[in-house]
Amino acid sequence: MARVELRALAKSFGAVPVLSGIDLDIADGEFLTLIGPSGCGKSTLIRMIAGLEPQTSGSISIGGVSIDHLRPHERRVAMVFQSYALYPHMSVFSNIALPLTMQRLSLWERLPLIKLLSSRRRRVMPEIAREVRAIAEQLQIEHLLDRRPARLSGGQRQRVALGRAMVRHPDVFLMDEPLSNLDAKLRVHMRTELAELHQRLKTTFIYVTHDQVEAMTMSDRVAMMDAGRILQLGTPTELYERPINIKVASFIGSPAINLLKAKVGHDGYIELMDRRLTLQTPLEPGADVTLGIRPEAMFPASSEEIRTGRASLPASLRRKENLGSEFILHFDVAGPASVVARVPAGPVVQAVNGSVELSFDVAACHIFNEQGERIEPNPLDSCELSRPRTLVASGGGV
Amino acid sequence: MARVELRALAKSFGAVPVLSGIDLDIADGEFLTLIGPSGCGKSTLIRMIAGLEPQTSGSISIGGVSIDHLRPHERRVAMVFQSYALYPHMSVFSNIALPLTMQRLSLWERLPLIKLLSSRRRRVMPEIAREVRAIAEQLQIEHLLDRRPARLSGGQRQRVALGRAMVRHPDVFLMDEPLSNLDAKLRVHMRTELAELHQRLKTTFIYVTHDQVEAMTMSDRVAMMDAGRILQLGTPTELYERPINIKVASFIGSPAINLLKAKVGHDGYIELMDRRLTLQTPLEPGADVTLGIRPEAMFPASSEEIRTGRASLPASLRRKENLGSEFILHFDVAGPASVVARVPAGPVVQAVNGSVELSFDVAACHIFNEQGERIEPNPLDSCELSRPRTLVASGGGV
Amino acid sequence: MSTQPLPPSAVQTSPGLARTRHILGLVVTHGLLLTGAAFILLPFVWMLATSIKPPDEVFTATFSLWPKRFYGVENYSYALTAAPLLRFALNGAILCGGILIIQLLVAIPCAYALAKLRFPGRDVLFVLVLLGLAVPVQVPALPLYIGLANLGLLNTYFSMMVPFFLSVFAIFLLRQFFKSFPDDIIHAARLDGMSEFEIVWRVVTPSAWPAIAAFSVFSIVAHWNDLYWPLIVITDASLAPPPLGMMFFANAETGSNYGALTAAATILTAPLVITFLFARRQFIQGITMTGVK
Amino acid sequence: TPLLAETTLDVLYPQPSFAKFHEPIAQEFMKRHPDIKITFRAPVANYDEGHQVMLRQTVTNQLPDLYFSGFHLQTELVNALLKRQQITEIGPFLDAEPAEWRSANYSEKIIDLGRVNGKLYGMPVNASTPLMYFNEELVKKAGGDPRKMPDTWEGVIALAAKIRDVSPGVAGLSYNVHDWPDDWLFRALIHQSGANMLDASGTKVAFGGEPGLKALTYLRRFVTETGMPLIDFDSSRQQFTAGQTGILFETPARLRQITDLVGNKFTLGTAVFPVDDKAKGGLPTGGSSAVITARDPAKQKAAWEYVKFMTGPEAQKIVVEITGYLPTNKLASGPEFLGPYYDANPNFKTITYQTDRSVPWQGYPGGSSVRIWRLQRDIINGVMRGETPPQAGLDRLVKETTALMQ
Amino acid sequence: MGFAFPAFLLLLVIIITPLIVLFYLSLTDYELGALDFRSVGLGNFQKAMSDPVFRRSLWNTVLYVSIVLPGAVGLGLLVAVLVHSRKRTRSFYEMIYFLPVTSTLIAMATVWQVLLHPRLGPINAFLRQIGIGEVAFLSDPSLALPTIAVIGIWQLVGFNMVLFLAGLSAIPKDLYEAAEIDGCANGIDRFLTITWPLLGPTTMFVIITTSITAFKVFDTVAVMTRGGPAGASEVLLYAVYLEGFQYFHTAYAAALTIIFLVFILIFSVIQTFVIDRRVHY
Ligand SMILES: Nc1ncnc2c1ncn2[C@@H]1O[C@H](COP(=O)(O)OP(=O)(O)OP(=O)(O)O)[C@@H](O)[C@H]1O
Ligand SMILES: Nc1ncnc2c1ncn2[C@@H]1O[C@H](COP(=O)(O)OP(=O)(O)OP(=O)(O)O)[C@@H](O)[C@H]1O
Ligand SMILES: [Mg+2]
Ligand SMILES: [Mg+2]
Repeated sequence: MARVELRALAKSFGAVPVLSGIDLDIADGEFLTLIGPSGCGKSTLIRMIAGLEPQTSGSISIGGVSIDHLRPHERRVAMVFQSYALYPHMSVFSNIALPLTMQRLSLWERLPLIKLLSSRRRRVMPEIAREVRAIAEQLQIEHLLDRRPARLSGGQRQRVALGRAMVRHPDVFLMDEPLSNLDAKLRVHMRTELAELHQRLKTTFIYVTHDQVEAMTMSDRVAMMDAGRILQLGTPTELYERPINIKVASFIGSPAINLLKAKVGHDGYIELMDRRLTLQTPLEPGADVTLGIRPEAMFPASSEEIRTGRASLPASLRRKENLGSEFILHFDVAGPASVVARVPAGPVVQAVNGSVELSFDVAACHIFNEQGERIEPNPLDSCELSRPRTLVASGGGV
Repeated sequence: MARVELRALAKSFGAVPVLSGIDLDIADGEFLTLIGPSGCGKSTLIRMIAGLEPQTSGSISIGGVSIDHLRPHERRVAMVFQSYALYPHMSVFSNIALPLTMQRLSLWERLPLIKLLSSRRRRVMPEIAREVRAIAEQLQIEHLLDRRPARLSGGQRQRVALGRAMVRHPDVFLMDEPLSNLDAKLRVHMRTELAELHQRLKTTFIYVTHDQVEAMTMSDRVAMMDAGRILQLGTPTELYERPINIKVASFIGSPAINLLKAKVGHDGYIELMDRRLTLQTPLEPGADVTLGIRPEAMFPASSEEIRTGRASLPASLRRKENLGSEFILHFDVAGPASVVARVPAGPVVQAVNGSVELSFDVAACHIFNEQGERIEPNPLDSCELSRPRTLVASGGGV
Repeated sequence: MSTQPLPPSAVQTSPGLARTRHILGLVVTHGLLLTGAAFILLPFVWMLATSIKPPDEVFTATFSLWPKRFYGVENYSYALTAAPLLRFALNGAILCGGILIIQLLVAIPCAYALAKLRFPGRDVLFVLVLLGLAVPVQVPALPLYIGLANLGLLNTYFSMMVPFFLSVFAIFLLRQFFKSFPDDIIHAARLDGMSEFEIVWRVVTPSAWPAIAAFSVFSIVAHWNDLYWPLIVITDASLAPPPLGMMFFANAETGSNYGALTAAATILTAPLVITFLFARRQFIQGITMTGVK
Repeated sequence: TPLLAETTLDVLYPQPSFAKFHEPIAQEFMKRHPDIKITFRAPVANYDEGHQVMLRQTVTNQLPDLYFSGFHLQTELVNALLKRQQITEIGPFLDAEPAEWRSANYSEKIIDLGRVNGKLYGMPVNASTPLMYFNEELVKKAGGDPRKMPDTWEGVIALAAKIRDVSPGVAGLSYNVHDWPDDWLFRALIHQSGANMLDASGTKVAFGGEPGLKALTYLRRFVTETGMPLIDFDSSRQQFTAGQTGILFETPARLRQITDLVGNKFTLGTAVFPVDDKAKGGLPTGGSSAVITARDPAKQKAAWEYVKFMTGPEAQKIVVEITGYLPTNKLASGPEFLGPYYDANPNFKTITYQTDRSVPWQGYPGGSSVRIWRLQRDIINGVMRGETPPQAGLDRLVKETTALMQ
Repeated sequence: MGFAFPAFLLLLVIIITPLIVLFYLSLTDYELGALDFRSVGLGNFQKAMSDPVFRRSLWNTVLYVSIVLPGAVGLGLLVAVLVHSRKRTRSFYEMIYFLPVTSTLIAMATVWQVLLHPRLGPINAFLRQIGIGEVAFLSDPSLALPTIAVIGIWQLVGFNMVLFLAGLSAIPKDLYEAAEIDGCANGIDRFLTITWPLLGPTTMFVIITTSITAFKVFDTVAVMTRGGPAGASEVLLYAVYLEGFQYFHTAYAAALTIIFLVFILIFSVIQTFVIDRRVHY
């Protein structure tokens, strides 16, 4: 019903291309997140869907019907802006009621003074008020209806903006970084609220953010954009576990994935700092590759014995960050490069110091070729499983 | 030498008290962080130390000498502002050089035009330039010296602000939320840089933030403030592991600590949702207590068998947030209340669904009395250790 | 990285010195401001003093502020009765009000279009607007006069107002203000179904009222005191705005009653002073927000 | 006896303060002529502005029905209006009136003031010649006799010098020619010596010789010998009313105002304007004349009625009492009208003693009178300041005036 | 766009068409009231260039602007800086300094004449007391224009003060604090380091509006000195007024108007350039 289809959508500002060849199908009721670095065109894309910016070419349809020629308010979409874009001079009530009055009253019935003459207005307004109140109740802002936006906190404004979007019962919710103006605590909280709202409404959500945590936690699917194109489209887990290139890999995950230069050895095995890993690729021997290892996949080797399928690196601790529940460990490794490991708090990590062996699961390594594209390792045959052990230098430890 | 002592410091704006009875000793070379919710007086305190705001009563001394009557630039402190407060019309070089020219040149030698006549100026300026360059090199901003602040990125501005503070070789660095204007990625990066700078300079740092991660990761000690008082002063680990009251406990840690209402049973043991825990307190039987359990201390019981010293709660899963490396699980429990658990990613957590038993380590519980103050449990004698087992309902699981 | 000692020349502040410096600063600041204020006020003091003096005390060999014979009642009642001063004030109000309303009605949409809409010829229009900023009324006066005469519109309120209907200053000021108005709100309004017309009047304008207040002060002050143009187009005394009315007193050829003249001036200046008093806060805030900074 | 249907006359006069006599006169007139309604346009600031307004309105056809033109601008106005046939000759109306009435009311000399190119276009409504005002106390202190003020310029200069000497800080006299908006005061100094501005042909400057030099020399001596301050005329008058000037030369139209401003500070006296050539000496006549610009015959007729009333003795009485002007009606000074007033206010009567010296004040040919005076004034100013010697100044005056008359 | 249309129409009717008419007239020998006229090409402009009266008025205007501009801008800035730091007395001073902006010139001209009266005025009384003696401010040819300029400053200071106050309140407070910590201990240092450079755009705006206003000076001259003494205060617009309305040389006045406009437009162009791309730090 409210399936959104973008076909070969492109946009240029003057001669500058900003978006090109965007093809995207968003299922009815799906929560799709657009993520990407600043300036990659996320806002432009979402504004094109809203009709606020005309596309240069391509087409957009909602529910199977092309909406290219429709004006913004005819598109049955609602948008929540980063700045909330509440009308500063209107009460919360009027802010939420506005889309309805626009829809249901004629121009005459909205004009100052003249509006007082309309009897239809007197009939319609209570209806609108009822609907506004219902929405406000859902969002728990009934007590704020008489206030001006200036007198609301960030989270409350956020909710009013949501209310204004919800009151129209749109087919599609568009949200452009709706949480980025909130402080960290509130952001975490509103994240949950939004996700629950989606579950309740079961409407299509298109959500823009550049915060990967938001993208990961709320979305059914995530589209990672860069320089006006979609790099990867998939579930959060897919993006985290199988990033198709270095950009996606390093954008998603915090602390960011560790990227280490490595080489393909003569037998196709990857050599990292002269240590051979149990990873074989179809690449030419001698090719440069980049290994991506997530911080949580690494830990000081002394903390557990080095097991099958693991490898290790000599590293020296530069800094320990205590997050209470866990530690972020910053290491220097040969390269020179720096590597970050994320380790649960505990007596072992407290003791880490100086030079250590950093152990990691070879199977958790992501391999990228020189162009930064993901390379799947060759499946290991059983005999390979035992060989690498000799290659792993046994850990120095604390 | 640059030990900072605050004695009975108080401040009111008009009749409104903003700070009261602040006593604080900051050792030479220490990195002390002031943390607390918005409006608690952190900025006011740091501005009083800088001399930008006169105190109402009490005294401040640096290096054992009272500085109450000194004007800001005589106090040998440097300040980094949240907004950086770079002079927008000056080049980076001039921004950094300004404190030195102010110090070393007389008014005449600084006046436009007239300054050109001074021969001393011609002698002093190259010296200053040398020092500025040295600082810029340390901060890796030599190539930016000719630019205006408007043409710098957030992180570069941040560094220039640091340079301007460093060039004076102050006894004390004061920083008022220096990272809060940066985006999440850069904030993580600059956090490390600041911590390393401190290690290198070994100067006293007084650092204001309301971000608990910053406070935890960088500081030697943290002073948690609320409503114009210091609630707790200690190392990050102390604050995390032994918060002296509910406020501190819930401010520090993310996701926030789970707080559950409980009661002291007739024999002094704490009863949580009618389950008796192996926790005994000196409180009166029947007293209300609050149990604080960190999200990482909880996990769905089915994922491991319930062991000695652990307890569990019946809960039903509301929402799963996938962070890639780990999951945040939101549960509803009787109360009605909601509880958050933080669990490493893995097949087990993927499977969690519906009603589960949430297991947690009883020793990791924080107990707070009705006034919200921390209560230490009575030490358990060995025989107690076995008893509770019968009280723990064995988990339902998936 | 050793810390260097402060240069020996730096004299450190002692507690006493800090106080002295503070007091000295206050004395200098207020000294300067009061001196300037005295210069500014001098004419007004003379005006007020004269307005309560009998004619034979206006010019005396030695200047005195307070009259020997208090003549304020006579002067003010003369000022109010000899010429229809209140009528002039009313004319002034009609004139200023009419001009202001049309100026805003014309300038607001134009400023909005210049600030927020893309249309061909926008830059040309803006350059023309800036050109208009430099043209004093004296310049187009004669052609306008002849044009109005041919239309038979001389000697009406309309003819007094028409050259000022377009305030390029208002367009300039409001354009600066609208530029800083968040695009998002305009987008939200479009999504909510508002027409551009409604966006201008229902969304953008209400938030611009400090700027509008600021402009209103400028406009009212200028047109309340304008003499040049009404003098040309008005031949009916009952339409005369305040300064034209003032001429009934200020005329040089015969009995200038200085007492009544200054009384009238005082009465006619008062509304402006009061206007400014009320709009003062918005005035300065409004200018600040228009980016004239 | 309404022989006309209701007629409305649209009247424009300069000098807003003249409302004080225009309004009551119009009221009185309308009482007597219920069929004619007088409406006033907003008065214009002065004669110059009025002149501009009239010229603008010739272009736009907005002329009033009746206008009061300053004598010095009358010629130019009439010529400009004639070009477009927008003015009505008054002569025929006057000629149609009974001869005895005419001679009883008007002296031909006064009527001549309204002639342009030999035809009567303006009916003189008020007239003035420059008047001497003085401060009796200062005069007495200097040994002068307030009832016998000097009537020659040498005498005046001597007295004024005395006044200055005995009362430090006080100016002896003030003769504001250097600042006057028109050449009235300058003409006065030329005419009083029996000379004229232009020769009989009306095309050549005639003051170039002795009369001009004498005038300029007097002017310079006012400054050097009597301490005349070179300030603007408003300031001069203010200084006089403050008792800081001995003798002031001014228009009689200000007599009422100056009397009020002086109040009881000192005794104000007036005396006739000194004339060196008692036989031929004349004085330029300022003031205004009524000019009929109505196009409709009925209105023209009504306008003439109004002009007649305006120049009649009752109206002139009002004008004189309110201003101090010389009445243009012979009967007005008589015992029925102004007689008692003059007896009670001898200062107001002085002006009548110089009625006979009135000579017309006509502009220069070429339509540049205003500009010529501005130029002359600058030169005279220089002479008075001592920047230019009188002879050199005179030469320039003649040269520049001649040049602009083309 | 429809929105700009009313404004554009008015611009056309009120400014552009009259300007075109004016330009056309400037190429003829039209005199007000004349029935016919003919084209004289650029004759009026040539005449203006060699007309000593016009050249004097041009010079007087430049002199006037060169006094009023630094005076009104400098004092406006000084007052604004001093007033800005006041808390309780701020509105008091703002009110006082703004008074001249609201006053009616017709009345004020008379008042100034009396105040400046060499014999009776309080200012001269004061000068006599301190032994300087009487100064004929408005009647001495060398002083008349400067005196008018001082009155011009008096009228403008309050206006500029308000603009500067607006500029000052836009300067972030923490810059001053940073400067204080960096050693800008006194007012002069703070002014030179922060206030002055950051007020740059405001100052530009004020300078341009002030110079346009100063170029347009007419009322004070017309009411107080009528161009005198001896033409010492005859300024451009007054010369235009004399030519156009006193001498009725309409065409010549039109030519002078065009020259005047060209002069003033140079400033507008600067305005377009500087204000719109204003010194964005
Ligand atoms: N009106 C415009 N005219 C010209 N270029 C524009 C315009 N709007 C956006 N752009 C350019 O288009 C590109 C994409 O902008 P967009 O706002 O969509 O980025 P974004 O992904 O939303 O970034 P952010 O995360 O910073 O909001 C940017 O390079 C921007 O400079
Ligand atoms: N100049 C002032 N006048 C009056 N009250 C003030 C002033 N400055 C601060 N306050 C009040 O003092 C209290 C503490 O302010 P402060 O700025 O120190 O808070 P903070 O802890 O820095 O908060 P934040 O985290 O939001 O920066 C606040 O309640 C604030 O309203
Ligand atoms: Mg965006
Ligand atoms: Mg703060």
